[in-house]
Amino acid sequence: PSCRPGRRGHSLVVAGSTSIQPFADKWAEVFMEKRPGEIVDVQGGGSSAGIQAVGTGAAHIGMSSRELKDDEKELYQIEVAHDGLAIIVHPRNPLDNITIEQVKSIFLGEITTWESLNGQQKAITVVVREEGSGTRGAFQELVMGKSRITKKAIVQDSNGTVREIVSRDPNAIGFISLGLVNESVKALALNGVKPTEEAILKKEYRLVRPFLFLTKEVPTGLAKEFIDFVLSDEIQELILKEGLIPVRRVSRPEGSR
Amino acid sequence: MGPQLRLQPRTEQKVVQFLMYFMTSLAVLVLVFILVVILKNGLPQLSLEFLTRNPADMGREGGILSTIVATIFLTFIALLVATPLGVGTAIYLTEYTVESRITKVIRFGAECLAGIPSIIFGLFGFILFVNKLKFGWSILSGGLTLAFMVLPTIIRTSEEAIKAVPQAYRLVSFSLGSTRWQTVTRVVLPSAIPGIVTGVILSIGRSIGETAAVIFTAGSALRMPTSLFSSSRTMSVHFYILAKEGVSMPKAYGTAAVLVISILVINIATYYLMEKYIRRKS
Amino acid sequence: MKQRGILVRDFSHYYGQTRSLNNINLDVYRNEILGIIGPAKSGKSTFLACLNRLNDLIPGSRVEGKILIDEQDIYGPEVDVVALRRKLGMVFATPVPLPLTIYENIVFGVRLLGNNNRKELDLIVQDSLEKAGLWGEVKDRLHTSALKLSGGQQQRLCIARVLALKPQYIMLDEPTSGLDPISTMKIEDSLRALKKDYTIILVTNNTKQAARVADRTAFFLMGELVEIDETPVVFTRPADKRTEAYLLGKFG
Amino acid sequence: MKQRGILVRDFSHYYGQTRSLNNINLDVYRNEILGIIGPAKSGKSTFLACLNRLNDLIPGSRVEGKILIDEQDIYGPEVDVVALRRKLGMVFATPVPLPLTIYENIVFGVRLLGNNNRKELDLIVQDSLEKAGLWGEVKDRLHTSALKLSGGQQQRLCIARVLALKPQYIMLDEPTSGLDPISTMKIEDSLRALKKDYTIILVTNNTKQAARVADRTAFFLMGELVEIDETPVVFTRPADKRTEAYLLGKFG
Amino acid sequence: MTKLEKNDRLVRLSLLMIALSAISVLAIITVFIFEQGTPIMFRYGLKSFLLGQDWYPSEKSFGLLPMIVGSIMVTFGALIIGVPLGLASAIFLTEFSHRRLTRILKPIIELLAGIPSVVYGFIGLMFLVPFIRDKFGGPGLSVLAASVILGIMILPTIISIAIDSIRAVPDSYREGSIALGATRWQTVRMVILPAARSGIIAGIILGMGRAIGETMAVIMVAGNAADIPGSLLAPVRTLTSNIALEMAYASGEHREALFATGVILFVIIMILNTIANVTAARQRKK
Ligand SMILES: Nc1ncnc2c1ncn2[C@@H]1O[C@H](COP(=O)(O)OP(=O)(O)OP(=O)(O)O)[C@@H](O)[C@H]1O
Ligand SMILES: Nc1ncnc2c1ncn2[C@@H]1O[C@H](COP(=O)(O)OP(=O)(O)OP(=O)(O)O)[C@@H](O)[C@H]1O
Ligand SMILES: [Mg+2]
Ligand SMILES: [Mg+2]
Repeated sequence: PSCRPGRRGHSLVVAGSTSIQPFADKWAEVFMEKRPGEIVDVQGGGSSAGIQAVGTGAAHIGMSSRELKDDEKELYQIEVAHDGLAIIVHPRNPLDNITIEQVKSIFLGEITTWESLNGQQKAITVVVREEGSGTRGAFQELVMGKSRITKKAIVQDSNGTVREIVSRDPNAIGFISLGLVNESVKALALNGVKPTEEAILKKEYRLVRPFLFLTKEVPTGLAKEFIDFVLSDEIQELILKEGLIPVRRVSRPEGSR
Repeated sequence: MGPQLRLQPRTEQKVVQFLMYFMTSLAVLVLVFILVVILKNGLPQLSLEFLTRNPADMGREGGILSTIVATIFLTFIALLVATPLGVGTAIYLTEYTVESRITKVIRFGAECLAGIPSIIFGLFGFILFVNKLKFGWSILSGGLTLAFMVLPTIIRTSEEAIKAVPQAYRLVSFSLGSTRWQTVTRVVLPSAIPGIVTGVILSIGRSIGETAAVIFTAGSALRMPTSLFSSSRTMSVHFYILAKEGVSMPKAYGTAAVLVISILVINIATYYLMEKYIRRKS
Repeated sequence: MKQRGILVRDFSHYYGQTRSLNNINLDVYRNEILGIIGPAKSGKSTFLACLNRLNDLIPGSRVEGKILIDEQDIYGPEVDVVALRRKLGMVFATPVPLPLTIYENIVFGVRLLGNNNRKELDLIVQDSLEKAGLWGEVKDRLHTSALKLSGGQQQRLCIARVLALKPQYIMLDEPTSGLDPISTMKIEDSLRALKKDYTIILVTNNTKQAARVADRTAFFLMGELVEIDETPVVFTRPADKRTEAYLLGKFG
Repeated sequence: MKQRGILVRDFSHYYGQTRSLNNINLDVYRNEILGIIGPAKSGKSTFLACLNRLNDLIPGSRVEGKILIDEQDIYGPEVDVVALRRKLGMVFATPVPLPLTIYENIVFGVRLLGNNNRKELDLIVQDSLEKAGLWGEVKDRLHTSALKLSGGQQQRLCIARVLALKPQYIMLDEPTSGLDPISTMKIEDSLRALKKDYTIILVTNNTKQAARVADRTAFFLMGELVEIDETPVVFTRPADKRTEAYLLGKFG
Repeated sequence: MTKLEKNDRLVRLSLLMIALSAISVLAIITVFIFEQGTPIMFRYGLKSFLLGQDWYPSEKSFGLLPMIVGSIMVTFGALIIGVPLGLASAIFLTEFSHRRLTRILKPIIELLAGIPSVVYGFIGLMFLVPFIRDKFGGPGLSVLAASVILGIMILPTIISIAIDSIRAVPDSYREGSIALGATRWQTVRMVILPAARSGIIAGIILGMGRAIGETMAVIMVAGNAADIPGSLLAPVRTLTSNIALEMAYASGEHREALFATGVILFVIIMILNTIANVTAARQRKK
């Protein structure tokens, strides 16, 4: 999927963050099923590209997975979901809390054993997502900044696989979307804050980024309908199922991943 | 080994024989182990429901019907395209030409194609079918990619089957006044059919088991395919995702068992055919 | 003098670089049995393959000189090779029934022409099998596999299959090698009977067989035609030392 | 009467269900050449394979009865098969040089025993090649591939290779089929010369060859030993009709 | 020329067209992979691709050396495990085993060639990786795990090709050698193996190709760290896993770099194929 100029007319062009794109694709698909005749055209390009596209009118809705900078703030922003990151370890790992600096050192490859963290003289198995994935992008942005994740890290191409590996290796540490944490792994508290929905909504847990929809004006017409649709119970529930944190509380279904 | 250390030939023979026996057993045991693990854990998961219901909740619940359907569609398209091409090529190489630069090039092409890793086929199918021809991630893209992948298998087995037809049959047929095409259709192909079928069946097995090439061309959407252009998840891809992401081990084993059993049935059928028609002849 | 059916003139044959027939000159008369004898690899089979152009099938096969059959240059540009092969029926050393029924083996060549008239085919089958002396033995199992026949029966089936084509010439390549005495006799008898309707070329590695059935005998050695003459002459007063040595079993 | 080297008693051989040798009884005397003649598939090669137990290699091969060689029951439990095969050197119908040099072909069997003494090997090579009548032709290219020799030379190489083993018996299976007259003669000459040191069994499809070189001749037909006697007797006054028919070329 | 012969010409021509399909498929694949993969290689310089050690596509750093080394390491490891086992099995099954045993074992081995690679990977993940982690330390996902799994996966390839080439040695050699008093093993060692050598080598090279090209099983057990492994127990990433791992989200130059990985893989495989073809042809000529 490449970046084509937005088509006018009946189709609604949504463009921006590649992290949101796969989800937005899904939402658009469901939307178009419900509203035959309407076309929602979702494109990637990255958050900055999305912000720019709304500014120039190339897209009706922009998608950003980062907070807007000051000079971008004249756009209307709608939070549609949160993407939280949990730092996970094996359930038997005695460690419960970690600081963001420690996380950074571990993923930089500076701390290589558990000794300073939980007293065990075991080598740390660092597990990360692959280059290009939104989860890794978020982690890079929120934790690592400009520093590189260590080359020695084990790389897996899905959150499920990262969780699976951490759940099997007592010495492993990794990060996954918060929504995917289950009893097979332990999510660490960060600087003393447990990664709960509450903490996130209260902005106490720091490894979280918003999924924003942006418009130039107050949304109207098809754009408004689509945004409302995304904020509806149906889609917010879907959001939860897909590992994101909905902006509106809906009852959490059993066995969600 | 110096001459002093030399073993008696008969002792040496005994030692070597034992070593070989040991290593062969090891090889066979490892392979059998895999089979046993899959079947032992997978068979209890199998039920009519498992085979006739669609996966639910990312595969955690329900069965694998849609992945079976997708696998069948994909394989069918692959064979529909590859069989005529492969058999035609084999007929050309064996019956319609003498060894020449062209045959060498064609054969080299087939051999190389056979050696190309499936991931490369995946990349190629992704660029050509998914992107350039705009078939998207779909049954069609996946099927065509697989067709290219199994083409060399079909060429090679058909060629072997055709070559195994005794030359005397051809001489007799020609001496009774048939043209080449008559010889091919009335004498050679009927005798070679079991071998050709063998190649086709082997290709079915390969198509069913393929993951890397399929995941990039047919996608991994977990839903029942509705048209040639639906993105769909085959059994292998489904198993890969279930197993790797630890979605559900029981379902993973169940899927693996279906996968392995179908491939075993297919290979046993092939073996039986070869035993019955080809090896018996020679 | 008898009419000539086949004229071979200055004829050579090559498999790639190696020459397998060297400057052969001989005639075949109509309604005779021409015996061809010679040790292994002397070019006997190659010679037959040149007559019905079966050697076309072998890569690298090449000819020089001329062969005229019924006044037609068979290596000429306008030759209908398929028709030529029908005219010169060929029976191979090892009997090769096609993997079909007895009946289908015999009508194989007829069907190729598009004749599928059941009545006609039935007639052809019976007629050919009778001429090959096999009718009595197989008439009740025409529709069973030909592969189940004994070696001798298979060879007679092959002869019948050739007769079904209504050829003018019949070429047999060591047709009785490996057969038992009785089968051998039956086939030799058939050949003598067929002589009045066909011209027969019989390649044999059994010199005594040539002596028994051939009108004239040709002796091939290492791709050369050493001599050809009336059979009694070749066997009692051979013109060439090598013929004599071969007939005495000095080699071969 | 001459000493007996090999005694075959009530011996039968089967390939799976089919019997290929049926109740054979014969003796081989020391230092004689025993000729074995018979049409194709009559069991001649099988008989030789039974003598040196090469038939062990064929799945489904089975024997009944006894063969004693130098008073040892070769199918007995204590037999050293490898030693047996060294004692009975075997030359095959198609010459099969191993894909090695001439020299290495000849010393192949010697090296197997662990003898790698260069001087001894050189002597053995020269001696064997001389006995096989090949020394003169190849002495300058002992270290070139044996596959480049002509057919006749290859066959003599195979004989030399067997001689290098210092066997007591030499068995030859149609050693001159497909060879030219000269090579045939050379090999027949060698055989006559070798007789004084070895006991020779010569299977041949050329009856005249048996007549020329064999002291006694055995006639095999369809797995049976039809008759065995002094060569002149078999050829002039055969005891059995079938022998006579075969010698007259009635079949085969 | 008769009508039938004219038809035959037509048939020949159409069959030739079809026969060219195989070669044209190869050509199309080559063109597309190169078209997608080579521009970026030249933009950043071949050297930085082949010898660069850092793979951080988001920072425009595309060093493939760790993957190249990784592919070589696991392939070599696979050969160390697969070749002795495979050859021994092939020799045993053709020359030593009882015929009835061969008739049971050979089909089993052939059947297992059909088991999908994901299943091998899964078994590796479930049994081999924990075993290595517990017994030898490290994450378990490692060069060792990948080598063992690949070694097992190439067994059927090596065994069947070796069996074919051993069977292709004329029986007359076998008889000749045995008749000269050689034991079975002497015959194998001195006559059969030398005669079958090129075929066996071709089989090994094909097995090598299979190991280098294998993707899914390797992804599952290798750990995929884009770093040159310091030990057998360290995780490793191969060329194939590099592609499969990152293809899903890659765009722009990142995707081009993955195609460049494909180009390198393709070139390696073609070289191996050619060598295998040439050696196999040599055997056939004999
Ligand atoms: N297909 C072939 N390719 C190359 N050379 C061949 C081929 N067929 C026969 N030859 C060679 O041509 C020569 C004549 O062989 P041909 O088969 O005609 O002899 P023959 O007299 O029929 O022998 P036989 O009694 O063994 O049947 C031989 O040297 C043989 O090796
Ligand atoms: N390996 C085998 N397996 C099964 N049957 C065999 C085998 N070898 C030979 N036979 C059969 O055993 C019988 C005797 O064959 P053998 O080769 O001993 O005959 P021969 O007299 O040497 O014939 P030729 O003159 O053709 O060499 C034949 O009926 C043959 O078909
Ligand atoms: Mg011939
Ligand atoms: Mg024989």
